[in-house]
Amino acid sequence: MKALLLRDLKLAFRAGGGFGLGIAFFLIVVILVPFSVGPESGLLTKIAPGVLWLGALLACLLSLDRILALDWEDGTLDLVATSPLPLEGVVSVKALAHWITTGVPLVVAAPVFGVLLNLPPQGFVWLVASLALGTPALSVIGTFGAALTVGIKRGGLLLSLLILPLYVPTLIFGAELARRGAEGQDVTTPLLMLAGITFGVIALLPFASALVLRMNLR
Amino acid sequence: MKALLLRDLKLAFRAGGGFGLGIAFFLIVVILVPFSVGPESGLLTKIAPGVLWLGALLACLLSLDRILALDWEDGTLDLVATSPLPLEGVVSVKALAHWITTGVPLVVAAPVFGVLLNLPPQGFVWLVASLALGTPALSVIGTFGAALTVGIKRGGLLLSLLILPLYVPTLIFGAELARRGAEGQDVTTPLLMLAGITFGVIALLPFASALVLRMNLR
Amino acid sequence: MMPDLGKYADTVLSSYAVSLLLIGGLIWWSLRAARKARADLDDVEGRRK
Amino acid sequence: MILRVKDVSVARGGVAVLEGLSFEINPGQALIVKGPNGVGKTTLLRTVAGLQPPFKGQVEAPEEAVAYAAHSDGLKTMLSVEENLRFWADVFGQSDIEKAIQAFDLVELRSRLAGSLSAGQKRRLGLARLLVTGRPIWVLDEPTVSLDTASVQLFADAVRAHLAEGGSALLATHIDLGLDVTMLDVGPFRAKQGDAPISGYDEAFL
Amino acid sequence: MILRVKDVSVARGGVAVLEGLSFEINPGQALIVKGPNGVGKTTLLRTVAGLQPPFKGQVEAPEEAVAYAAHSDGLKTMLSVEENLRFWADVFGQSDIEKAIQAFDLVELRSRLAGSLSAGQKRRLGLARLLVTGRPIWVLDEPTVSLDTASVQLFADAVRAHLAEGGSALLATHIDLGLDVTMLDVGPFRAKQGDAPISGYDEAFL
Amino acid sequence: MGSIWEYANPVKFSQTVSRFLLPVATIAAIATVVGLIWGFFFTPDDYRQGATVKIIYLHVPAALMAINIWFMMLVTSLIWLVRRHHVSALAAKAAAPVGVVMTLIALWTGAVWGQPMWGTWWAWDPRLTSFLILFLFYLGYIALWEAIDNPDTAADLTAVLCIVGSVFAMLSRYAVNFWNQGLHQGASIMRAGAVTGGDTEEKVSNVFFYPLMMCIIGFVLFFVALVLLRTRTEIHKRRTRALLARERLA
Ligand code: HEM
Ligand SMILES: Nc1ncnc2c1ncn2[C@@H]1O[C@H](COP(=O)(O)OP(=O)(O)OP(=O)(O)O)[C@@H](O)[C@H]1O
Ligand SMILES: Nc1ncnc2c1ncn2[C@@H]1O[C@H](COP(=O)(O)OP(=O)(O)OP(=O)(O)O)[C@@H](O)[C@H]1O
Ligand SMILES: [Mg+2]
Ligand SMILES: [Mg+2]
Repeated sequence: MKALLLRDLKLAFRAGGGFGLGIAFFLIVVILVPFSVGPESGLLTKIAPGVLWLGALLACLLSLDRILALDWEDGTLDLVATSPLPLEGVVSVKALAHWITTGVPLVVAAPVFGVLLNLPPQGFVWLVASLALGTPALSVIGTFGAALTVGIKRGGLLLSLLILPLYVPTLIFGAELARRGAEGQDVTTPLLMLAGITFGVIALLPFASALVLRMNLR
Repeated sequence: MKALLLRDLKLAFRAGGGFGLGIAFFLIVVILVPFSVGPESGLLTKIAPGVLWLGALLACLLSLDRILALDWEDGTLDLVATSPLPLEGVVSVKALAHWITTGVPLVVAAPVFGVLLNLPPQGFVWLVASLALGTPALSVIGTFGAALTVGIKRGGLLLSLLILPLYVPTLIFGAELARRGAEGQDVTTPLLMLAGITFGVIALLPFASALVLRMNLR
Repeated sequence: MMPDLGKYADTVLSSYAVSLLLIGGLIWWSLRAARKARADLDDVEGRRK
Repeated sequence: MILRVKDVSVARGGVAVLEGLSFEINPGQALIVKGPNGVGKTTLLRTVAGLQPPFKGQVEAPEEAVAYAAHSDGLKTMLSVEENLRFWADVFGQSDIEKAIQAFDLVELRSRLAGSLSAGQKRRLGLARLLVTGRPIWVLDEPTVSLDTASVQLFADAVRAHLAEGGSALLATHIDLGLDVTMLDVGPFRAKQGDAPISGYDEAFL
Repeated sequence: MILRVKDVSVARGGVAVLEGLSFEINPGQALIVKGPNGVGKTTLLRTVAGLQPPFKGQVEAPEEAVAYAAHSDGLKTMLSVEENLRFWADVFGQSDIEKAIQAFDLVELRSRLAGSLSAGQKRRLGLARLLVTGRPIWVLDEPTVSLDTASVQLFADAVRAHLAEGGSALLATHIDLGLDVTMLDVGPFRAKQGDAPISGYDEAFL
Repeated sequence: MGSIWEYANPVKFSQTVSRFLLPVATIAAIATVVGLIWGFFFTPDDYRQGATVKIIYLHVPAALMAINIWFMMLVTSLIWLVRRHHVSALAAKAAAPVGVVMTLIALWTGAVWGQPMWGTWWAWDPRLTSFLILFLFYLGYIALWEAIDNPDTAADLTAVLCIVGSVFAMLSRYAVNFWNQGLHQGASIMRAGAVTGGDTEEKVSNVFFYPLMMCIIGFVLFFVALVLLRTRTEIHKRRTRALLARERLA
């Protein structure tokens, strides 16, 4: 297990930085938004929390096909499936590695990007909190999608299609949490819901992921 | 050349619909925006042209790695490079195939998505016009990026990073054209600029793409 | 016979038109697929005999 | 550690390809499967390795005893030879990778990235992986592809050593390995057309 | 249609691997390159095919005369055998694919998707591609990997027919093809370490 | 005799379908046509919504079917995963496109209706939004079926997707409700059915209710007929495939 995690992290760093690219994409989305909706700052302040969440979600999404596809192509998954490691553990470790290389940098970098979009000062804490709480759910759900589409060549776009509706609740509560935080409103409900979703999927979804992975390997 | 185009289209349809998935992703981005910035319709109307352009751009972007990577991995590119086809032609055909499978469906579907974001009625014509004029540029620029990163395993995220700054001018003028159209303002400048960019890249960029592709094959 | 739909004629008629079109399309597509599948099957089964 | 294959039929892509195969491999024994292209050797080996269920019959192998190797070796091009082996050793709970490096003459290549090896060198690394699994039953699909004569010899030595230690092996190959073991030509077991239940998952529809 | 290799050195990953090779292949002739794993056969063949420049010396081949085939055959798994061949025929401006289908015994597989073929069947399809290029000089890297004896025979026949028609061929292989042609052992041309210019692109820094 | 699992045998199922298809389709056609004609030609305009109320005869049945077809797929998926009856998996596959069409009809009629009633084609109302999400689920489900070659693997994977998707669809429903308070009508059919002559604003009065019921029955039967037909088509395709595979082993 530990070997798998370390190897995944090592590969993420070596293969041209799985680490930096997530943030880079996030940055680019954040930069493109003013270009596309116009630079008016009142408008930007209003949509800032939402855009940041959207950017984080897309950055996650784009890196999902790295989770399993490479290991599938070179036969590693076949071999891991015949190894002593339980597949439930394997998919959990994969999700964790994805979160460390994508989710964590996003959480750390988010405040900086908040500045770019005129996020009001009281919004930063909640932005970071919501991302820290929500991104693990994104990684775990994404791993499920990756396991579903692992046998499909260039399943990237299909993967996005399957995953995005699954991301909806996380996004709604996450963005709502960040927005209410920024506007100084009550945050209890979205906070609880977001936490509930995250812990729920961490506890349950790996079983579904292992199941579909096993089906795909057959 | 024709054989290459036909084969690319055939593959796009067979491999689970390269056709539909572009739109699907577009749809999903458009749906996620209200979830993240909130459902207020005045706000949505304001950002609608920008969001639609951003969605189209991302839908394009995500499918870029299909342009050359598959052909690289299975050795087709090596073999095509030793064939009588000129590489300039090959990259142009590849860009054309990408546009047909991604750009065209986006242009056709855009009005429907305009409705979802409360785009004002007079905006539809200009939205479609700007996309029809701008998406070929996105495909051609994207092909250049694909040629640049073709040797890199899972270069997807890197590709996005390299390509996005190149997409900025197209995005600015395209979104500006759509926005001015929606607000009933004068559209001459962005229209001319967008047309200029599109014809410029179509005329010149394939040479650069062929050049970097040749370098990558060496 | 035709009821007076007043100013909502477009609204109502377009709903009916598109819906019936979609349903009709679905039926047509299903029947065509059914016929084709049947023909293919008969073809193969005929060859077996 | 006995591998028993009892009256097994295997199917690929919904088509039974081999029928009624039975054999047994005891510790210290090896079996080489031969047969023309497309007869179903790969399918048989995947079934024995547990990667797909037999369409009929039983494969009896001890739990966690089989090491499978095919063309795709699960090598990461961005890791060095040593890191690749170390990873698989960890996954299989082993610690010694030196023996494997020695056995397949990888000493000089140990810190090279796997992606920069030649076809045959990659293959040697893929085979070295077998030694770090510590598994007694090897199931190998065309193990000597791309190997030169000297390397084939190294491989044959490794198999002999493995058998001598009480391991066993099931190999599919088209070339002569110079091993003195039982051969099984699967050609005669090719699934027949006709009334036999031909298909794996389509069976219910016949 | 003469292929001339004059005092060529080839480099891979910035390291010269073979040095001072010279040979000539005339129409109707074939040359088999032999040598241990990792000596540089693949690198040499890629150089001859024009996929990488020689590090030193010259490769003189007529324009658009070389057909290259390696492990990656450029086959699309989602196209049928026939569609794959038709595509390559179109690219190379040929029209007849029947000869190729016959020569490599693909008749029964013609409408199967390439992705569902066995290793050897895929290989046969990859080799059939050579016939639809209409090119006179074949440069083949380990063409018979995964092939059974009968298929190796088919391949040898195809090469003989090609030579008889005035074509020529450069092959790298580890096994005996039963072809009666010149052999070249590249082992002795292994680039020496030491004072010889070692590197391709780093040369300027020495 | 008499176990319903007998019909899980594809051949038996095909035969049974052939017997029932025509009657069911006929009744479905009659019910739908009668319901629609009744509703369109013989009901008065609503005092508030005017003639647009006639849209209800398409909108409501389609909306109900759209949700219930997904439920049916969920049930058949579970049956496939637990008991591995092929017909069950194929029925889910056959139902999905019908579900998509129903969703599209509900969305279209709703949008067209919204223009005069709410002054907008589309609003991010929770009901509307969750339908859009349902539409995405249908699309993903169908795309996954299409993308996988091995039909049994495809059945397995889509079944799991359907189950996991259902859970997330429920979550989304809740999330969307929390996120935006809507414009859309609450559910009132059931109440209206129970009370005769009640005419509080929210209720659908009897004049509209009976033809509406007729349409709903028609749509349900129409769905049954189509799914039977389409499932049989899928069975034929699989059988052809199996026979061809057998032939190929020459
Ligand atoms: C695209 C937009 C719309 C969607 C997706 C949609 C969806 C639905 C759904 C799912 C139902 C079934 C409710 C149930 O019985 O539980 C329903 C019923 C209904 N809808 Fe819509 N709707 C849309 C737009 C509209 C509009 C614009 C109106 C008119 C103002 C409308 C009027 C009604 C009415 C009157 C019912 C029957 C409610 C009842 O009494 O049960 N809908 N709609
Ligand atoms: N999806 C599929 N549909 C139909 N037939 C298939 C499919 N996949 C594989 N086959 C066939 O199954 C047979 C067995 O394939 P397998 O790979 O096991 O052969 P093999 O003995 O390993 O051959 P080789 O020596 O060429 O590697 C082949 O004839 C192949 O064409
Ligand atoms: N990026 C690289 N850096 C350093 N050395 C490399 C690199 N890539 C390849 N080499 C070395 O170059 C040599 C030549 O490789 P090549 O693939 O040409 O050998 P080959 O003769 O084809 O061997 P085989 O019979 O195993 O296929 C090998 O020793 C290989 O390890
Ligand atoms: Mg094989
Ligand atoms: Mg080589």
